[in-house]
Amino acid sequence: MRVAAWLGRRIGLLLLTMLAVSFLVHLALEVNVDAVAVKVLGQFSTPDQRAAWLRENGYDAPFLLRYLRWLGHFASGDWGRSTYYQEDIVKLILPRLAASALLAGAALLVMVPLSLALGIASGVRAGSLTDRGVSLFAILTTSVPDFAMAAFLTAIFVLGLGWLPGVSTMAGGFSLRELVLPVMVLVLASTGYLARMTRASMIEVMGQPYIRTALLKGASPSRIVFRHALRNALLTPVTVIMLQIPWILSGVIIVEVFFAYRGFGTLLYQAALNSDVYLVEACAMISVVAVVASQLLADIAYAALDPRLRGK
Amino acid sequence: MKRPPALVIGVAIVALWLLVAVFAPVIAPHDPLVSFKPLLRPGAAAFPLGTDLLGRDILSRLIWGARPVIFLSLAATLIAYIIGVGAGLLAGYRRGVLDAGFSFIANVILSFPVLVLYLVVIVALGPSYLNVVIAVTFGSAPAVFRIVRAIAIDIAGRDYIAAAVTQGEPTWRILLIEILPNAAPALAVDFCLRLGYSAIIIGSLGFLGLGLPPPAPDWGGMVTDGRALAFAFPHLVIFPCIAISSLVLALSLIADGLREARQ
Amino acid sequence: MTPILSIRNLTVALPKGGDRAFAVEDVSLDLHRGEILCVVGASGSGKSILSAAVMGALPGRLAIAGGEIRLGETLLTGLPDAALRRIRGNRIAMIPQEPIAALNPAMTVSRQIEEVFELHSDLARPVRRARARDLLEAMHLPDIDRVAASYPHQLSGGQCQRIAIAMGLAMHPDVLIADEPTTALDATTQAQILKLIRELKATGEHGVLFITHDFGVVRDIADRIAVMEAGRIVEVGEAARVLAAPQHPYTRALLAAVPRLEARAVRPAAEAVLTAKGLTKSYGAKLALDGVDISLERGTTLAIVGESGSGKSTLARLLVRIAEPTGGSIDVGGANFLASRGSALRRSRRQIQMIFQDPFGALNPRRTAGDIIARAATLGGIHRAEAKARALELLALVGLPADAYDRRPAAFSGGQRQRIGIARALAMAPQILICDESVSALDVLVQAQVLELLADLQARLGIAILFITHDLRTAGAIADRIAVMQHGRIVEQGDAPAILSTPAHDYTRALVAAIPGLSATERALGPSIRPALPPLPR
Amino acid sequence: MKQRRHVGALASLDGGPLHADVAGLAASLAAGRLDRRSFLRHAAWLGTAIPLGACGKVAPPSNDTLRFVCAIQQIGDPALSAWVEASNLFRNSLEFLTEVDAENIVRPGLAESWRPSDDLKTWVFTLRPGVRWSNGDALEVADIAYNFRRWLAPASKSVNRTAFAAIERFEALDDRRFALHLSRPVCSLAEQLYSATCPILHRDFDRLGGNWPANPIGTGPFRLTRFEVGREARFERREDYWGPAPRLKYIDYIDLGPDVSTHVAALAAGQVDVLYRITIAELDLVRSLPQARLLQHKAAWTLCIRMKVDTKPFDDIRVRRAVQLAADNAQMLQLAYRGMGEVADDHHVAPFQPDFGALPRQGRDVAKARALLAEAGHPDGIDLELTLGNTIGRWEQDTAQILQQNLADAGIRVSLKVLPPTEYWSVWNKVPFGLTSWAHRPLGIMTLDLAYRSGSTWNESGFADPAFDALLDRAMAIVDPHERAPVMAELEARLRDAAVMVQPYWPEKFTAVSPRVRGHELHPSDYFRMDKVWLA
Repeated sequence: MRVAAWLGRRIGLLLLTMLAVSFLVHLALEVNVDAVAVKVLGQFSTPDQRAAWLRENGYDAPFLLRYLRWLGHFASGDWGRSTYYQEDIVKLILPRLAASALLAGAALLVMVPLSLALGIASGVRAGSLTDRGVSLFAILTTSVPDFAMAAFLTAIFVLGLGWLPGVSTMAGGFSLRELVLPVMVLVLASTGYLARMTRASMIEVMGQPYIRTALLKGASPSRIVFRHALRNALLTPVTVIMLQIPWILSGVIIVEVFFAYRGFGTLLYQAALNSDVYLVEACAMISVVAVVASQLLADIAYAALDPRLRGK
Repeated sequence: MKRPPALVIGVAIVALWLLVAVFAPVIAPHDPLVSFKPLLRPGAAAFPLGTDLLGRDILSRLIWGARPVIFLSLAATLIAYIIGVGAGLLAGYRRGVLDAGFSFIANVILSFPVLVLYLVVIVALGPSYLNVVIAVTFGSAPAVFRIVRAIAIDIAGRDYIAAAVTQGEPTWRILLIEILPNAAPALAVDFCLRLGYSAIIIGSLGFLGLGLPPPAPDWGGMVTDGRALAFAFPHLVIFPCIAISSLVLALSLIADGLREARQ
Repeated sequence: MTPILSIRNLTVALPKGGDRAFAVEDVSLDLHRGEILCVVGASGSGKSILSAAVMGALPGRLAIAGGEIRLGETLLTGLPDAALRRIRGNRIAMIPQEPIAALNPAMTVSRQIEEVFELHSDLARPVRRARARDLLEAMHLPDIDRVAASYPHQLSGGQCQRIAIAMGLAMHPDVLIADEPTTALDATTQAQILKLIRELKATGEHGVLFITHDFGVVRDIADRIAVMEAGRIVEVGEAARVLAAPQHPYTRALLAAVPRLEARAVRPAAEAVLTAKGLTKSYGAKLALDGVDISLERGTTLAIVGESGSGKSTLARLLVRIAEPTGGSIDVGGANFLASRGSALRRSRRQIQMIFQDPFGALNPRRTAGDIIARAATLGGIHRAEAKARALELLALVGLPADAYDRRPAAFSGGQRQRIGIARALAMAPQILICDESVSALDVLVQAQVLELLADLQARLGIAILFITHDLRTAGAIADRIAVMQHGRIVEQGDAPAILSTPAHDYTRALVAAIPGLSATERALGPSIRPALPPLPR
Repeated sequence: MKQRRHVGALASLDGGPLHADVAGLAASLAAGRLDRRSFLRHAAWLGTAIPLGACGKVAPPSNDTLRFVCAIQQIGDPALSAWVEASNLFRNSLEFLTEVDAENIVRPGLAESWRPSDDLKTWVFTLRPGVRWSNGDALEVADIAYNFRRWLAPASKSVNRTAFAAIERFEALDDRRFALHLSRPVCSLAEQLYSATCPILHRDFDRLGGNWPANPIGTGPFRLTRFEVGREARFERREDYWGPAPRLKYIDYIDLGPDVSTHVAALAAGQVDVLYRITIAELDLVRSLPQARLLQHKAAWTLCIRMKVDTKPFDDIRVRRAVQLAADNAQMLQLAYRGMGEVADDHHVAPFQPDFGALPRQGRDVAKARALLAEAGHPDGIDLELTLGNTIGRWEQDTAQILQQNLADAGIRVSLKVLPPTEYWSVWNKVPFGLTSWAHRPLGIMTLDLAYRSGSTWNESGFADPAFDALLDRAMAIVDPHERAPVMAELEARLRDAAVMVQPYWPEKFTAVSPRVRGHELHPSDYFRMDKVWLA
């Protein structure tokens, strides 16, 4: 019951956030009615054309009413039509989302074990050579912007060594080889940060009295790390991984644009470039859902891992 | 206080870039907007880092390019800090409805993936210097708010704050004199990281073609401009990449050094 | 009889740059089966390092620089880690200081006990579980099945300490090392744990190395006493002898600092400067304070005594208006304190000041001592130009040198910081001082000094003191009147001598009985327990 | 002697006598005033059959799929199409009355022959027999009539309305023949019928919704089976095609976004076979890649940095002249296009176009530009905003940046407004100061007619000059390019003196294909016929 109430409250908050987000996005993109018309009709369209277009599309109604109307449509699954792609947005977005989920999922699949392993290895022995190495790796990789990383890797692996394909359009269906570079960029961009988080968490946990208790019980170092420290040390990274999702999503946009990967990121980018207002709105809403849902998942994961929070 | 080497190196690099940015007109050997001879490789005496496709001196463009990157990220970060620190201190100390309201707004903004937020802001406002600053500020302020709020909540529970209350200290003094200085070390770390992060974002916007309009020498834009030629003329991409990475790296080093020095 | 544990000339080096070269220097001790050896000393005297050395688990940067430790026939010093691991938790076990923190939050307590068998025996899993359950039973824990399946956070500190002891006893160790095992516990719980340890000793199976700073506890359980100062043993001997006729001046000072359980002469009643009526505070559904009435008279001391969670700190915070009560009234100097706002409130606040428990958290680390005190003086109505002079005066009053003015809190010891806190409070020239556990975080010797300072100030300035403490002995030493709190209510209040000698309420009686070292006679306290440990798994 | 023999061997497409003007052309050829290629091109205009060159080895039809990187734009009504890229898609399914090969020689398309009258004002076309639409209908004169009707209707938004403004009447002669009656002579009519906007649509096109990708009926060798704007399009071989079977089974058009370096990377990785075009920026990269073959040719395509003559401040010719005089065309070519092309002279006719009329070059004169500006009331210089969209590559932006430097010398401060490519095309003929890329046209006169005739749909500068229009009409009636040249020179001079644009240079054109690709000929207009392409 308590869990249900907690979950209910969280989901309520999620919906409220979504509502606020939709209002903000709508406000940002559509409060200036004339600008909407200009974006759709081109900035050198005549005032008459704009007025006619606005009338036809119900823009003579007050902002709040338009917002509610849009919200109603959105909630009922009618997300409008993309002005750029000339297609129903729902139909347009779903395969793109799947493609991006694949990319982000693959990146997480590599990134999570790698960063946890690095973080643990360096956190167990703070100050060791491994630790310094990992720290250096982390600080270097997190300092290189995604696009620069992508450029470097392309130069090396595509143009230099010729090992990997330089674009990831998946034109001929799914291709693992095409996934390698985008995933590599995402992994390199985030692993360092996650590893550092894991390391900090590990160091903190290794200083806890119960680790000493385990030591004094006669437990071996490996047992101390894996049985006693790990689960407690994972609390922070797991949350951080979930909270990394918005960050990864941002990286996904850059990487998708760079490698022409046909995912959600390029869709949003094209929509933004071409002022496809409805599509931008839909994409923004979806990315916010992804973020908020990941936060919810983070909470759930945290509760699942930490018995202290269970049943409270 | 012992100075960690990371801090020293970081400060040195950042100071160097700051000097470069401030004294760009004096240092830059050429006008960054004037074409000379195209695609010279690095090494020529007049153009030590070579020239770009349009024959502009890369060194001068890097030097001038330090300005927008540093000043825009600095401006954006500072404004974000003013907003975030003010709201965070108040919310964390006062709690209650104010806190709930601020926190909700921060949550809403933070539920946008950063780049999505910037795209929406830039789409709504169009790309320009000012709008880049607005976009980055808009994204950073809630994050700063969250950090400051957490610190303020923590410090507000300390006994010395209770002592100040029992002495009848006015709220603004409690916020600015009792709480803020204690949050400063953590904020200094975050400030450096955020500054670097803003630089990355400004570069990324440039990469996406949403940054500064040409022909402004902007590091991200230089990378994009040179990308197609990078295979034959790697210097077009490598130098701006090194510039932005070194700046961000230096800021991370400072953050790291500060963190280390604090422990 | 050969000792079960023998320490010879043990020296543990500190890393360079410390305040001394050795954490433990040339220490020699013997421990026999069926004996409790108390190692007593102030914090930083090296007693915890000593116990860590015995366990072969010194913190990373420390190393044994000389001497040897022998467990029966086994030479522990120089033993490889794998061999030490077979001894730790098996032949030597540790009872930790903070029981809740010492248990893994992500494991059920049963699993944590079973792990000892897993490490040191070949018992099958169901057997291990049964053994763990037996151990819990032997520790007289209620509702064994629930407890066994619980996570540490679901249990109380006392329960966790019993579990930690059960874990230590699982393999019937030769030596039990108890490192301040009761410091973090309430008085009544402490009494129960001490009793348990005494009974363990009585089995004659184990030798107990008991580390503490509290002579009350020592008096209760020690067979022999070793006094440590700055890494050295300054005195060792039979408990009775050391307690009755301490040889070393340091031992004598320590003993003298323990407040005797006797009330001071009660000062005559005066007019009330602080009156609270029906004070109530609730946090949501939880009632932290439930209709508390108190009255504090000019120039006198009222002690509020209670265990953690009794609501005494909440009371303190309400009285100085750091928190607002849900109901009730507070009168300060005849004015309704709760009703005042703005500048009136600021004026009223000057009359009632607080001294906090934690000397480390009560001073803003970024400001100098002088700045802190001078600012308080300014707020107290003194002109800014004279504030510095006043601050220097106050520093002298609390016994700090003038050069303390420009130093930040980090440069001071706990006792000195507490003095700065007192000076800060006095800078506002209050009529009332609220002391919330103001000495409990200090070492015994320092505790005595600070209490003395407070009494002295009271005598000179005529301040009324509300003294909040968990320690009846301290209350007795300082208070004219005592109020006993439990579950957010005052269960009994009256003149200090009466409360201490003839407690009327059951809870007060239990508190009095739980005072360690009160007498050697057994007190009727819970069921008599005789640990019936499960057999050795060999 | 040799030439004469050739002329003697020529025949007309319909088997009738050669057009009267062919003799005149032959005389010019004999006199050396005309080269052989020019002669053949012009003879072809007049309905002369030109023998095909020797054909190389031709592969049999296979099941191969060719992957072609190309922007996939909205098509809708092909007659309205402004994009050559889009036309390259529908050219696989839709055919034209005539075809112009890579040598710029007009050849029969859906019309197997045509015969202009001696005054070039009446043209009779004969349709090829046995052509069937992909829906099974036979190609009829009614189809052609339908197309001309919709092109020329008063409400037509098609650029064809301007291009064929001379056509007064369409006349169906019998079930295979029709005649076009012109108000004035147009010698290049047959060649113009291969413009990107002239595909022959099925007579029911409008009745079926007027959206070609939704109902992709065509007579061509391939059938559209998938079409997603901004993503991909697929064409499949029509086994019932009337002509020689195409070698490829499928052609996949893939939109990889505007970034050409991404395209090159895809080619390098073997993910695609043909790139639509590469820009100057990728040249070195492609040369270094073993997985890529560079194709290179000269074409009359260019950038026009044009000013709208009816918008402030460009309504003042002194401002426009100042801009033109301050521009350094040679430097723009040198820096923005790395010298790979020819300097142009601000009149949009290339020296290598056959009808070029030689004109003394106009030099750069910054002092004069300044003086003109001051005279126009801008003694302290002037601030302008140049809008561009990088529609064919970032070198548009690069060129604009050099122009920006050039103009700064004369006190003209230009700020650049870079729009996304698609967004630029929605404003290209509206912005006061814009940089537009213009595709190749075989003849200079075609470009002038399209872009600078008063009121023409594509007249982005708003230039209007009746005298210019009259000269255009005159030039179009002259078949012999040698005789046309002086008129052209006059046109060019008028246009340049009106200072409607800076037209800096004629860039060379590049693309890259996989070494496996055979038979892919670069067409100067970028009009690709894919049915002769195969993979080795």
